[in-house]
Amino acid sequence: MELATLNNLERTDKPYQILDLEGQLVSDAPTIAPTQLVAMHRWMWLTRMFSDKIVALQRQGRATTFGPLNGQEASAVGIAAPLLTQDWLGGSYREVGSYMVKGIAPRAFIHGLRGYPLNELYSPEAHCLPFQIVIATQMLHIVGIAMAEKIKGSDAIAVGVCGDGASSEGDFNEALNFAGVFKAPAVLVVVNNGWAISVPRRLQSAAPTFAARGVGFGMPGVLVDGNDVLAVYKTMSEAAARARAGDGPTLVECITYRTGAHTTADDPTRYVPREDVEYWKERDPLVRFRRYLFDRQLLDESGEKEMVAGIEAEINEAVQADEAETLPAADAVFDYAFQELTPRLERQRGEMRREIEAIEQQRLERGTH
Amino acid sequence: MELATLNNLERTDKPYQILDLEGQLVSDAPTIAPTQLVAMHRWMWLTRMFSDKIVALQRQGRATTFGPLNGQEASAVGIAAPLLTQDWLGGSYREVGSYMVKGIAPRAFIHGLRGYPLNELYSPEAHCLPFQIVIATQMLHIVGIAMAEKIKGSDAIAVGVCGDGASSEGDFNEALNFAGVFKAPAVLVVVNNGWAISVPRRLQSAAPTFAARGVGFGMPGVLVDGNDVLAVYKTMSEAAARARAGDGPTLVECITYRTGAHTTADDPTRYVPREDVEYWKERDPLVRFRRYLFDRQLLDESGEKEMVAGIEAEINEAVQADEAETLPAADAVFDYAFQELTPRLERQRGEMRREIEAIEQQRLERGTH
Amino acid sequence: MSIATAINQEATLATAPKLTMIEAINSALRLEMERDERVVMFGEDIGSNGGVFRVTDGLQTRFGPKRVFDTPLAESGIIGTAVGMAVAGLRPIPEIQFAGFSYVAFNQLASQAAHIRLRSGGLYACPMVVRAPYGGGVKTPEMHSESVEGLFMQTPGLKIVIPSSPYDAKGLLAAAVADPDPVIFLENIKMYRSFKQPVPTERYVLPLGQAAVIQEGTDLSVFAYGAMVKVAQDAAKSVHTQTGASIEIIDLRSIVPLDEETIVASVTKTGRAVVVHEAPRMGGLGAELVAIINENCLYSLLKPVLRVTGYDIPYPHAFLEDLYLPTPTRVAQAILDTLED
Amino acid sequence: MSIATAINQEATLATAPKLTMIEAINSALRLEMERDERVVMFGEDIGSNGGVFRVTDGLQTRFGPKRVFDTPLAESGIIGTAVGMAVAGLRPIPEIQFAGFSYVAFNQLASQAAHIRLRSGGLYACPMVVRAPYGGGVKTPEMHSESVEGLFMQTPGLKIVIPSSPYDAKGLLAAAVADPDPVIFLENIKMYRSFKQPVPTERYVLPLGQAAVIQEGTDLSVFAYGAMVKVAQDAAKSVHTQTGASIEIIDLRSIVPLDEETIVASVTKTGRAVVVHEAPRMGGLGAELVAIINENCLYSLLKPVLRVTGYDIPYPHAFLEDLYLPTPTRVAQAILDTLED
Ligand SMILES: Cc1ncc(C[n+]2csc(CCOP(=O)(O)OP(=O)(O)O)c2C)c(N)n1
Ligand SMILES: Cc1ncc(C[n+]2csc(CCOP(=O)(O)OP(=O)(O)O)c2C)c(N)n1
Ligand SMILES: [Mg+2]
Ligand SMILES: [Mg+2]
Repeated sequence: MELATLNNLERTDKPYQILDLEGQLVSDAPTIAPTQLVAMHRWMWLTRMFSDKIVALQRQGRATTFGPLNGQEASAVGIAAPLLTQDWLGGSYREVGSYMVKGIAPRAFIHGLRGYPLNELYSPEAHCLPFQIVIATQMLHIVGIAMAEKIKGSDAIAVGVCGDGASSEGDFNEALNFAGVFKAPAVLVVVNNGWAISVPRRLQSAAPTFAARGVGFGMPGVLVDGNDVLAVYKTMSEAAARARAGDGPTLVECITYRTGAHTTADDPTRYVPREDVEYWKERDPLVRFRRYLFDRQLLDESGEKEMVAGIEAEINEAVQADEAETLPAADAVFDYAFQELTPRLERQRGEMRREIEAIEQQRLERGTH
Repeated sequence: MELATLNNLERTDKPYQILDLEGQLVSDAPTIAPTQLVAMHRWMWLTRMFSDKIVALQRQGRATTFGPLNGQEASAVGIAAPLLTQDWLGGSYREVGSYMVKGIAPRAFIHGLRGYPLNELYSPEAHCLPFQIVIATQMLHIVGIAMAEKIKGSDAIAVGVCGDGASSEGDFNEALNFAGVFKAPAVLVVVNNGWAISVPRRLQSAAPTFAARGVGFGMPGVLVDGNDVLAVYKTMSEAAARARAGDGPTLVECITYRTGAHTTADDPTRYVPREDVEYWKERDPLVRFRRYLFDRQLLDESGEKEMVAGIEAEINEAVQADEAETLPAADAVFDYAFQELTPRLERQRGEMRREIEAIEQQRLERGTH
Repeated sequence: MSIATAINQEATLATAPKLTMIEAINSALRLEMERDERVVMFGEDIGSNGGVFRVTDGLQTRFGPKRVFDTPLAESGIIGTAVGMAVAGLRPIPEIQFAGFSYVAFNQLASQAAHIRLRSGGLYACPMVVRAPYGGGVKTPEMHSESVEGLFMQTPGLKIVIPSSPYDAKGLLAAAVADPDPVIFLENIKMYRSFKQPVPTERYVLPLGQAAVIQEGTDLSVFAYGAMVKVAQDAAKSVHTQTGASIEIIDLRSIVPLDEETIVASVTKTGRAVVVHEAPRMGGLGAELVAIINENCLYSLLKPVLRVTGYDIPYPHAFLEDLYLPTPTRVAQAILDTLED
Repeated sequence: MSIATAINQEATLATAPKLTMIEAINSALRLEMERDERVVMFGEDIGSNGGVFRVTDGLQTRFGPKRVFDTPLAESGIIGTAVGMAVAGLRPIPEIQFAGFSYVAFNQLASQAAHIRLRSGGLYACPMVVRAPYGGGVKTPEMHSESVEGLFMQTPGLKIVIPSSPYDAKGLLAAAVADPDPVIFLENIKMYRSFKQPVPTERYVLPLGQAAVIQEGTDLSVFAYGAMVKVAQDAAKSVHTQTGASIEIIDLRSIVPLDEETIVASVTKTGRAVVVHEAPRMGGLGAELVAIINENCLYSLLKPVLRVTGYDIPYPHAFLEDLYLPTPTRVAQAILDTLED
């Protein structure tokens, strides 16, 4: 059980692996109940199928810009699966999979991705910070949350997740530094998927790994194979345990690959080398984990088919339910500035309502509708 | 000549030293001409005496807030002495000593410290970026300059200097990262003087050294005894040579101590432990280097007295000359927004001139003056 | 202080100790920390040093380093972690050592603290008070004198409060801490110790968004806040002596929310107005005030509203700042110009 | 385009190729890089990807990765290194991928690029052009639609240019690159490909600080810039059809310096004005315009100047942005209100 030691949390040279490409054990597997293992596989499928669905909706004008999740499912699930309900999670738009594992319903995302404000479906009990668009800023929020939980004396920890590109922002480094100085119960994760839109990983840092950043901020840095869900799970479990025990933060780098476009607005053929696509195809995280589960008879082909069909139904229902919902009125935008509208904003809301009425009037006059 | 190797540039455990507290050699001395060695001692004295003078002027209301330089003279001189004329230097308000070595006349600082805009005395040929007040921002400028020199194909390098506190800012880390990624011909120096105003070094980073930050950005980090002018000189020479050869940036940490107040507005007795003062008194950089020079008969007591008297005269003359100068008119403030005044600013300058006249008028009416 | 409050507080004030603004703010912070465990304070040098202006003096000793602590030198880190703490249920009061350094934390303030409610569809809020000294006239180095209210009023989601007296500072700070949304609380450096005023020992709240009529008048309205209130008073006195004009002075106290009713009522009555602030003129609060007056009382307006402000240039060097800042002379001249027929 | 320029360019324009704003900016960048070796360009995804909007398409191939390159994802780093390059004698053109992310680089822009001249007593300057797409209406995620001109006009030392057509974009960009001071060049996202216009192949310069009279009129002046020029035109057309009113439309083109002469002349003539922008109202350019009008042509003013702007709330979610932004309907209503006696 080499991994259980702190030493292991300092590997910065070679990514830690539990399953090789054939799904064979190369290190000790963590102790996970069989149902949980199958659940992890299902979450990976959910992540991929959800992503494909939103991309399809976006093409039909039924969703806004979306960043596909494909290729990163093992990191997504491995990061979130070991966390407790009270633990906080804060990531970027790419962490939809992790958030679903943590308890946010697919429909909550569908609603948001349709371009509307989050609603109560986005369960606060899941302790997931709404996604961050301004790259890396959430890392500081997560460290602040971890500091708060420590001040409050709770046993919750906080996990921040960002991309390789995000590691270049000042806020990422300040987050590592605050976490180190205040020994915050936090785990900070870089999901290194090789790209920040079109900018390759090598342009983000001259260091061989992002995990190596840890030492300069007084914390261990761990490099893990991000397409090996068991390796990510085990690393996160140990880092979380370390944080929970009051031993401070850990930096984790998951090496994975974004096999799709950056977002629905991106054309990766302009910059992704062909070889990459081939190389990473062989490293598909679902294929690897399926082999592991099949080998152990925890799942079989028909079981997986059923699983996939179930997910498809679940997602479709969520889309239908959300699209059937009455949408917020245009002037709902005034609900999110302050808890109570200021007199000025009351007047401005009136101004908008006047326009809404004018448009309605025009419509009636034109006899349309 | 252990230090000449790259390995040496990776020491992050124990500060590199050439002279021990008694001024005895503990590593090989760098090759420096005797006159240059004496000049270095004079620069250290100039740094200290200049600082004392400004503090005195400030007490008399003849200078604005000033951050004393005492205790850090070896770092100041060792950082700048190995640089060539074409090399750039950018530091904080605490780098007055380095800038004087690099070629900025004491009077240029006196003028600035009296609260006036820099004037032509601040020689552009010295290639010194005007001091930075917003902590750490100059580190990015220096890296930009280094990138520019590389793009232009010149052989100039750029040296950025900041404090231990500055290392916590996002900009410091972004500067390291850009320097690493673009293999900029830069040397980035943290002058760790133990304090950021009242905040002790241990609250700036959980890592044992700031030099350890280098590895996470793909560059060597060197820890050096910042009160040993030869050690700083030699480290900087090698880092500069490395940069000039196209081998990329180096991070240098000089361990020193601010023996005075943070600034003339600060009361260090509120937070500095007594033991510190004792401990660092023994490590006075001038005492150590004086012993070295005296031992080698490069200087003697009377020679040093003469040196000190010369410096005193030089500083006093500079103060007198500057105080005798005609000062800029109040509306000179309009000279620094843009190269050419916009029509709006022309009008505003007129507005200010109207006030200047009104004040003059009042004065005449009151019969004062 | 509003007239109603003044009456309520009259008795208390008679026996209240006289405090500087620094002492009044210290007292407010102490009371907030005593009554609400969730309140925590942090920033650069606020612990053992008690802040570079001693505003937090003694608070770390009183409440311990868990609730009052120094941070690494990183403003984005200070505000970013404060945002996290607020979301996690604390009531952080981060300090930015000088308001000009809020530029370094600009994103965490303007796109994060200000957007938590928006981004979460109202599921999360970000109640926090960012304290920051601001303002010129004390010969500081670069970026120590900047007025930043003009910036943050362009990034909606943040409230902005600027007291002009020890009494107001204490009451407004209590309101800011109780507010469910992020508040930027700007403390004028020059006023920190410039005068003392009776300030009740106990907690009291002055609601945000209410301007104070400092002096009633019928001929012209002067709008100011922070250190400019005193400048306006001095100017008004000299004009009154010279011309006998009756000048109304209004201390805005809160920039967001802005007490537009009081502004409009005053100009509707006087028909003439001057607005004074330290911040640059272009797009400053003065511009907004003129726009509000234009929209609501154009037909009462007898003369153009004049703006006496910092000029549209970078804040100048220490020994050249005096005439950059509005002086009583310049404000008096503007008042005289505006009074002319 | 001003009338004088129009005459000069008439011949060329007849044969000029029709370009989108993206193509016009790309052409300007190419010409600047060809004529001046000191010009370098960098930012996120501007290299092989040609920018997320393809504005820099082909430039890395043409000028090599030494002069056109991708950077790490760090806006403060991008602007901070650009400042250094400018001081060292280059002419950097950094790109901020979306103007809202300038918040992350706010300090490097507002206290560094803007202050190099001040801090060095004029010994150093900071000639650089910060390009950034801005503006709403295309259903982007958070912080992709922000208008930032209202912020940077409060931090003196920066020029701000906002073109409203391909022709203007090319000529103004040439002027910005030649300018000895830092310029923020804001490119409206919605207009990037919305229409084509004849744009001469060769280099030409449109001076900064000159507004363009898009349409002359005598009854009311509408001031706008960027995408709002088209909104103003649509609104004016509908009002004209309805009422026959003669409406003048002025495209400001440059926020700093601002062409106050043209503004004042127009309102002195028409006596009525409406100003339109996407940015929040409070302290936005609209406020400044009203203040300028108030100071210079109050006695010509027949009605309050109305501001049609983004509201004072955080920029809303994608599917709720339509009525946040000024629409032709809202602008027309404001024009009608202002025309009423
Ligand atoms: C501060 C900021 N700058 C730029 C962008 C535009 N942008 C969106 S995603 C992205 C790349 C992010 O790369 P990475 O952090 O590796 O995450 P990934 O998309 O690969 O998951 C960029 C540059 C942004 N959203 N925020
Ligand atoms: C961005 C910013 N934040 C805060 C300050 C106020 N301040 C001035 S000096 C200083 C401490 C700097 O410490 P360090 O970097 O170690 O340099 P030293 O003064 O020790 O040389 C602080 C906090 C500042 N000038 N800039
Ligand atoms: Mg990535
Ligand atoms: Mg220090």
